[in-house]
Amino acid sequence: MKQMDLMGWLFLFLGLPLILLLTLPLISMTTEPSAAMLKETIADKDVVAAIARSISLSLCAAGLAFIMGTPLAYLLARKELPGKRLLEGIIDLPIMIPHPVVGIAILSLAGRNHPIGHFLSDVGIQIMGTKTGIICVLLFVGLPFYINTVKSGFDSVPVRLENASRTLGAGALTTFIRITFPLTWRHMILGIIMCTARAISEFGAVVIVAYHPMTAPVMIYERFTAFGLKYSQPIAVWLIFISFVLFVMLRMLSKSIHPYNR
Amino acid sequence: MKQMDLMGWLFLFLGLPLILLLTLPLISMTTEPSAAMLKETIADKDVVAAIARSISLSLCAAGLAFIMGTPLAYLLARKELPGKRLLEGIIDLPIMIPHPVVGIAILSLAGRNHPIGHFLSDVGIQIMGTKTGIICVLLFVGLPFYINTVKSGFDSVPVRLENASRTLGAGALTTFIRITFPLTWRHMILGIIMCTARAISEFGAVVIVAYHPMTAPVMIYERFTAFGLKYSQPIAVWLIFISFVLFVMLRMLSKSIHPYNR
Amino acid sequence: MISLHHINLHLPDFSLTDIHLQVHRHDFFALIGPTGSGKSLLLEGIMGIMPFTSGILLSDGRDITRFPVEKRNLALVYQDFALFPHLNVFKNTLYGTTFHNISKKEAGQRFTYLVSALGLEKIVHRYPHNLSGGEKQRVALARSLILNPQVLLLDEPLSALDPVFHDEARQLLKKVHKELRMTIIMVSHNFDEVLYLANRGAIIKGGRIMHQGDILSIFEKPDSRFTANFVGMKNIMPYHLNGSSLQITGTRLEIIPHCPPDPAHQYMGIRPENILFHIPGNPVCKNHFTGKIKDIASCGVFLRVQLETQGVMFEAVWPAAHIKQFRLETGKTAAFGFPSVAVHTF
Amino acid sequence: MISLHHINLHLPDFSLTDIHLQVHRHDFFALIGPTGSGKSLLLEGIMGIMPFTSGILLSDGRDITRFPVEKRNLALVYQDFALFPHLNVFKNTLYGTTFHNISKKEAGQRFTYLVSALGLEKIVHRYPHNLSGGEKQRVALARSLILNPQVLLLDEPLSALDPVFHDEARQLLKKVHKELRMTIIMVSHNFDEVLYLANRGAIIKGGRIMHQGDILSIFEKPDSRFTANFVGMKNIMPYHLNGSSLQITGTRLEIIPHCPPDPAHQYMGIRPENILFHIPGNPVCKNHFTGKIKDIASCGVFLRVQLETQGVMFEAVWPAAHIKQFRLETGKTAAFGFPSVAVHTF
Repeated sequence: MKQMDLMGWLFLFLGLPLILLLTLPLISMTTEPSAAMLKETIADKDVVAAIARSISLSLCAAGLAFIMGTPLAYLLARKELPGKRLLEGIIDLPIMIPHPVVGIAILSLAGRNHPIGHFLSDVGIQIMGTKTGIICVLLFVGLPFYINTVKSGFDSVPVRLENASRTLGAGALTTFIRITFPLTWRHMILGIIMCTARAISEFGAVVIVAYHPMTAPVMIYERFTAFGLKYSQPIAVWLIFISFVLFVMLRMLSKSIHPYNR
Repeated sequence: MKQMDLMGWLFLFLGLPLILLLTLPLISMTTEPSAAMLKETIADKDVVAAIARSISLSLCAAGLAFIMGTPLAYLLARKELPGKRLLEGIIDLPIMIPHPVVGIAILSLAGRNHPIGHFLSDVGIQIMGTKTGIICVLLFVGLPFYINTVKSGFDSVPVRLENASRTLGAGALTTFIRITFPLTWRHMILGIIMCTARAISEFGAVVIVAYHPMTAPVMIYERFTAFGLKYSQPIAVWLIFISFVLFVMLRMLSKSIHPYNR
Repeated sequence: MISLHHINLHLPDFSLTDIHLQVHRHDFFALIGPTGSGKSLLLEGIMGIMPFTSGILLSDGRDITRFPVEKRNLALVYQDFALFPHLNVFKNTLYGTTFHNISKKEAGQRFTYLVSALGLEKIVHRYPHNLSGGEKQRVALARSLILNPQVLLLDEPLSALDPVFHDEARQLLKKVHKELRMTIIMVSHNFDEVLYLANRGAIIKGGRIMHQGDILSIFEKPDSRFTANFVGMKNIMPYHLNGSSLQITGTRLEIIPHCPPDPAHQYMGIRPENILFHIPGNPVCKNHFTGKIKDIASCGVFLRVQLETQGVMFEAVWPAAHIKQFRLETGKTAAFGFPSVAVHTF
Repeated sequence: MISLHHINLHLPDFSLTDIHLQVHRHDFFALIGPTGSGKSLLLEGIMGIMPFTSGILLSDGRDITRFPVEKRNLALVYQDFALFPHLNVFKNTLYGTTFHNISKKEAGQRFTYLVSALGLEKIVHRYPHNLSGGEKQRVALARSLILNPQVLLLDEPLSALDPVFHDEARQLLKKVHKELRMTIIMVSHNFDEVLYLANRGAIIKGGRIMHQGDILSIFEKPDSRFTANFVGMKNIMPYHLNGSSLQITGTRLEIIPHCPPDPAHQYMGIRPENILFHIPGNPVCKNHFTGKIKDIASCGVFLRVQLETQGVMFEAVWPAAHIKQFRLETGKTAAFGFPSVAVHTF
């Protein structure tokens, strides 16, 4: 790390418009609604329900990412797999796919004339317009964030530590549980935060799969089109505020007492 | 890297549902439209215009990210800055903010009753319903992808190389141009790809700022709500296909002959 | 104890080829070679971390070639010690005991013994990031030794330590070997270290064993130019036989060997410390010359002297005392010689 | 040539404190100290990469304390050589010439000279990733030397090289110093290396200069326990004066020094190679003892012998030949001694 020099200040000046682009809109949005309007908005049962739904469904998706994505991330970090490059590409796909297309793709699968859709509907699983559908969409868009974060966590644990555990008599699974997991669970919390944040922010894919039950972003869009900017701002502010509190809490949890530095 | 063992196969089995979730919908979406429908769609001038608009505006945003974001990424990678942590947080913000909220925030700034909006409209810059507005939105959502990719590129160049260049008589800016840039331009190409991809996929923020001029994701959404799944699929397939070709071309460019390994 | 027969290990960019090794009980066996020679890979192969492609690995006569790592009852101490950062010294040391048939009581006894034997009393509750290099090494040893492994494998045990701690660490390893009567296989690229610690060893180069046997015999009778160079032999020159003496190729200088060389040999070498300064009045060596001093360079208490005679350069290491006493300096002439037993051919 | 006056450099977790140094023209000056002593930081300070907090840095009498790095006309060769990976050897070597007033012709001449002097002919078109450690070092030297810097700064020049190349690299540095008549400041933690290369030096510890002067005088007359340890002195023991002899504290053993010690001194030390095996028939040293051999350990051609007499342990380094000839082994007694000039106090 070096002190700022002349070039440093020049570079900062060049980047300044971007910093303003990122900060000014958010500042102006959060400062425009009056306290009364914010209070009135949070008293609206529909708003509270939509925000609660957004957060709970996003956490569900992150939970599924944790359960099924952790082993996948471990495989990608550690093992030789045929077609591993392809698998990594597949996991990064959701970042590259336009959001409405994600929704359309998931609906394509769920149609009654599609064999899988047929099967799903036979066992009573509905995608269109249901919480199940929303969770599918949120998992789809959030997964790369979870897996990439956790994979980099596994990458940061030297393989030598796992080998050392093996040489001391522990099996592969025991080694994962007693050595790898304790050294990476903080990355998993971070991955859950990233995945949840991405899921809460999703709109384009959700609105295709389920306009109702309404998530917070859909409600913000609806209020905007129906009543204009002024009536959508307070919900946006509340959604951001509540998500922010949630993430800070999760972060605190992961920074709780631990006796070693890494 | 290790061979697959029993645990490896167990972990793969656990992660299988996720791989299916990511691949099956895309496969079914891309295989459902008939060749005739795909041909008919690409003959539609509106569709071609929307896809061209999406790609060109996204590349514009990525170009701005390159010009203004590169110096910022260098600062973050190399220099001591007061409030650097805060700045890093600000740059990651767009990932965490719900997409319609991004649109609403940018419109909050552009309103005629806001001093900045007033100033912008005085100098003839319109945000609402214009290409300028769309570029702002796309830059907002794409920027973190560009900056984080390029920052990790700068991180991978040892500071010692820059110091060595200085000891040999080159100034700070010359060193950046002759040493740092040649060693990181591949990261910049990758950053541009990431930023463009994120911008092309944006829908929620764009639809708030500008329903018209229509970008491809907005058109897909419009066709879906107006005519149903079947009529939105072909545009989705074309958008993905064309973006894919674009990214492959950019990648090839960055992998063109270079005489050293890194 | 440990024996390897026809061992091969193929990786995309490196191979171990047809390795045979015999490590006896209570050996301190050194695998010696330059960086990239495959010596650490061989260690990982014996441990089971990198499975051998073919060949047989016997431990006490039992074929363990296909045993998983954790069933081999061998212990490997990594170069960087690989302590678990989230466990303190106490938990690191006891980690392996839960996976073996060791009773709580037995584990406790062994722990108490090792803590005092390795001097860990004061650091039992510390975490690895608060330990010095030497302390880490002792914890890593304790963690392995508590399991009573049949063989202890050490990967470059000194190279991660600050040079200041080398002496101490060497003595510790010697103590572990002697007092616990361990069988040890050590990887090293430093021949001094090996001379101090090991009794037997093998020279490895490019994934092949070049030479194997007693350390002293490797040191004194290297059998190839590579080994000769590696163990610090100098004055390596090609020769051809001229009657019973060795004539240095391209010159007229003749050297008298102790006994007729193997006809297959082509090179001779002499350790620089065996080239003696001829102190006036002392009896003369069989090979004696008068040469011009071309360079004198300090390397600690000793000086490295380059001597030229009849177009051949000899390198000798002489005590600084001689240089002072006899006022030797560059450009002067000096009489020197070496006994015929000091002449090695290969 | 280069002089530092009252130099301080404060970092959040380390400081250089009140450094004074004098490097003369054509010196090969060594900054010597253990890891973390601040010696590399001092080098970066002189180069201007880490600006000094206070103090004055003079180069040829000119105050360059506030000059930017690129205007100092010094050259720094990093430990890992820091070659530019995207430029071949040719372009790496010529990189600096465009930023100095060097004509194309002049640059070409210097390049041709350096290529032949440093033996780069065969690698001119290669890229750094295809070079061996020794080749990288030579390119890094050429890249700096082509600019005719006033002083060449070397950061641990041998530590990144395979030990096999150490000899070669040492000779190269010696050659650069002699033939190009360079002034060199080298950072090192290895005293043997310093003895071979440098003529003057300073011992640095915890960001402070402990001792400064001729390398031989530092080697022979260390002035603190730290320096003594660092230059390989052993047998360091506290004493108190008893008449004209030194009585080792806690024992009755008395040692006769060459001249009365400084009253402020508290410790004595003797190099292990100065403790001589008493060969029967030879004249006896002023200090002579009979002791029990407690341990004999090989360290190359020499053996490290621990001798106990009157409760004091002495460490001596004796040639293997003595051990063989006189059949010395652990448990036997041996007569030994050391001249009074070998006794140093500090």
